[in-house]
Order: sequence, then structure tokens, then C-alpha cells
Amino acid sequence: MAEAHRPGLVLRLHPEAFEPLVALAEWQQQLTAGGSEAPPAEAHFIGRVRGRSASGAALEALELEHYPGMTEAQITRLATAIAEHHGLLALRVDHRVGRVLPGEAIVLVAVAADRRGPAQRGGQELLEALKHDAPFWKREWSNGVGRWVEGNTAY
Amino acid sequence: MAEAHRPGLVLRLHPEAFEPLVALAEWQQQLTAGGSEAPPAEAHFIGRVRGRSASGAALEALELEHYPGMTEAQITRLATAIAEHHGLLALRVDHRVGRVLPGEAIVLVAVAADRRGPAQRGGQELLEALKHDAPFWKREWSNGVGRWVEGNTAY
Amino acid sequence: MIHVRLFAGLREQAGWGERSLAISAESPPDTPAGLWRQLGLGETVPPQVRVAVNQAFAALDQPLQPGDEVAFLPPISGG
Amino acid sequence: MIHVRLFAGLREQAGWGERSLAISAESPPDTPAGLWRQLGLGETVPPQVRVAVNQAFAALDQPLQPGDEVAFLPPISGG
Repeated sequence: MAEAHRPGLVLRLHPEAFEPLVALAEWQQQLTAGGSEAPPAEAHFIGRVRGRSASGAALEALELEHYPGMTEAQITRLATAIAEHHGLLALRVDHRVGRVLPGEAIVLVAVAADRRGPAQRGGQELLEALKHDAPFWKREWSNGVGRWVEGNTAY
Repeated sequence: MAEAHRPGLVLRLHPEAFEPLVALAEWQQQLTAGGSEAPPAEAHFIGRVRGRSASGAALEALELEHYPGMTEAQITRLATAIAEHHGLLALRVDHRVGRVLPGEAIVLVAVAADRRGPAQRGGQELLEALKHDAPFWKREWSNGVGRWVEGNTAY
Repeated sequence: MIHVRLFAGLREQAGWGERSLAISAESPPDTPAGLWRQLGLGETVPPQVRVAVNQAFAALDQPLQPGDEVAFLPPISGG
Repeated sequence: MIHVRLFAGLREQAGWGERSLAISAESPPDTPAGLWRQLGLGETVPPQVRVAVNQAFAALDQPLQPGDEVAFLPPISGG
């Protein structure tokens, strides 16, 4: 890559459904654009909406509120720190906002590195950072009633 | 899935180049066939051939020898044990054999689970198991000379 | 002026999401903790509420400047 | 008969990859360690070499049965 020492973050916030494998294909193409060698190690994580709420009721939808502006700034800060710590080559984050239906993807995290350890650890840390330190709030809708989710599902 | 309590392993050994995202798309389709809900958590790892040998020479190709029959049996045993330990929903392993060129994918590991922790940990364990306990042997070819790789690259 | 934003459950409890407050030139610089009281949101900011100033996390006692955007954030649940 | 297989570097050092050995009915059951000597591969199996019997890892002293497939595996480098 032209900027091998400044690992790039690609960040997309999606108000509509997105297809994680299409996002990954686009990212991989960018990484090898201009004949660059594909990274030796890639770790991905995809999170999708469950069909049940935390209380076990059938879920109609998950509503994702965020803080426009801070979301992008904060994810960039988090990703940059993790990339430097692990010496990553590239990162990609796709995150839904708005109304998300059961089975739809909420989040994609992808990390490229020279070795499997940094790729896997970097991807895990970035996902935890999104869950705890990026300004997103989930509201579960069941039977027409919305309930804000306090905190995250168990790791 | 029809067999929710018997997590399925899809295993493919590829004598020719394979496209990891195509394999993932096929696997995801199988997981949601018949209207089954997509798994809440998916972790993937893709490993590709580096352009340099362990000694730093330009690599022409990596040759992957394996033990037909034992490879499949052993990966099935490893995946089954890891799936039971972590309560996984599904697993997929794609592994190249034969002559692999720099930049080509050697391995894809994909794991589906109900939560991110088991998906990530299960995927990591399966990858380490493939590296240490499945009968594959790598030979690096540089300048027309082949050299068997003893052991694995650093984690 | 200081711009204040509330999100998610906090916004719904308060009944508003955005406000702008005038700051008088002679008053001491305000802080997020002071704003919370001044806006009638409560005596002290609850421990689970985090504060951002200009879209970055900040301390409750950070001195504020005219033009700052202050946000009170309920517990985060992203990813 | 017992079938013996060598892989990768071991195969190339030995100059062969597969052999079948007859077992006499009166001889005691052989083991992978015994086969290694009998085939002239060395006095003892080096610690980095692993053994598989019928395509599953096995101990060096596992008694062998007629029809078994015994493989000697150099250090693995998969994934």
C-alpha cells in the first residue's frame, strides 16, 4: 500500500441494510489496488440482530441511535490507537444506524495484519471498543413497545 | 437450523485457488436455508501466502503437502471438539493444497455462534489446531529451491 | 453560547434533545456538572452517564468555552 | 500386511513414501517404534516426529494389527 505506515480506516455508517460480504469485497479490492500484495492475515467479525429481545420476547426491530459526528470521530480515534498498538495494516468498520430487523447485520469489523495474532486481537479489541466506547444506543422493539438496552450482551 | 444441536462442519480442500468470500457466501446461504435465522455472531479468518520466505527471499510459491484421508478426519475431530467446547452453531474450513502463489488464500476459518466471545475464541482455537494438529506441510520455493518449513510462523 | 445535547433514554426523560445556553461574560466558566444542575436534570450527574465536549469524552469538571458542544450520554450499547 | 507412509521431509530423506510389510503370524505384535528401526529409518523415532495409526495420532508403542496404516509425520505447518 502507498501508506503502509499509516494504516487506513474505512468507516461506513449505514442507514439501510448492508451486505457484509459486499463490504469486505470492496475493502479487499482497495487493499490490493495498484498491485499491492494482499495482506497475509485478515480477521472479520459480523454481528446480526437476534430474533429475541434480552427478556426473551419476539423482537420486531432494533433501533440504533447514534451521535452523528462524534460517532465517526470516536471510531477513528479508537481504531487508530488499536492499529498503532498492534501494528495493523488496515481496518474497516461498517455499522448500522436506524431501524434494524432480525437477521440483518448490525456491525462488521475487519482487520488486516502481517500475522494472525495481531489481526485477531486487533479485531476483538476494536469490536469491544465499538460496544463500550462509541456513541451508539440500542432500543429493542417488541409488541410495539420500545425499551432502551442498558449495556451490552455478555461477551 | 434443522440440526441446531449438532453443529455442522463444512470442510473443503482446494487443489486450485479459491475465493474466500465466495466460500463465505455459500456457507451463509446454507446457514439460512429454509428460512433459518442468521447466526448472531460470525468470526472469520483468512490467511494468504506472503511474498517472502522465512529467510526473506522472494517467494515463488508455497507447496502444501497433506495426508489425504487423515486431513479430513483430523480436521473433523478438531472442529467437533472445539464446537462442543464453545457451543458453536456452525464451522467452515477451506484449506489449499498443492502449489499456492503469493497473495493467494491458504486458509479460511469461519465460525458461527450465538455470541461474539465463543465465535472469536472458537475461530482462534480452530486456526491454531489447523496449524499444529492437522497433517499439512509447507515447502517454500525460492530461486528454484524448495525448503520444508519446520513449524509455524509466530502467532 | 453553549450547545447541549441529550441522547437516547436521557433525551426522552428530559423531553428535549438540544438546547443552547447563553453564557454571561462575567460569570465563571461553567462545567458539564454545572450545566446538568442548571438545566434541571438533577443535583449530580449519575455515575453511568458519560460526558462529551466537542464530540470527545471529557471530565465533568472540564471548564467550558463559548461555542462548546456538551453532550450527556447514557450507557452505550454499540456493536 | 502393515502399510507404512512417510510425508514431506521424512519421505525425501528416506527416498520412499509408501511401503507394505508382511507380518509373520508367530512374531509378537509390532509397534510404530519397532517399524522405524525395522525400516532402517534410525534407532529411535526423533522427538519431533509424530505417529499416526489408521489416520489418527497414536503412541510409539501402540501394538499394531494386520491391515493397519502407520504414518510418520514430520513437524506440521498448516493453516
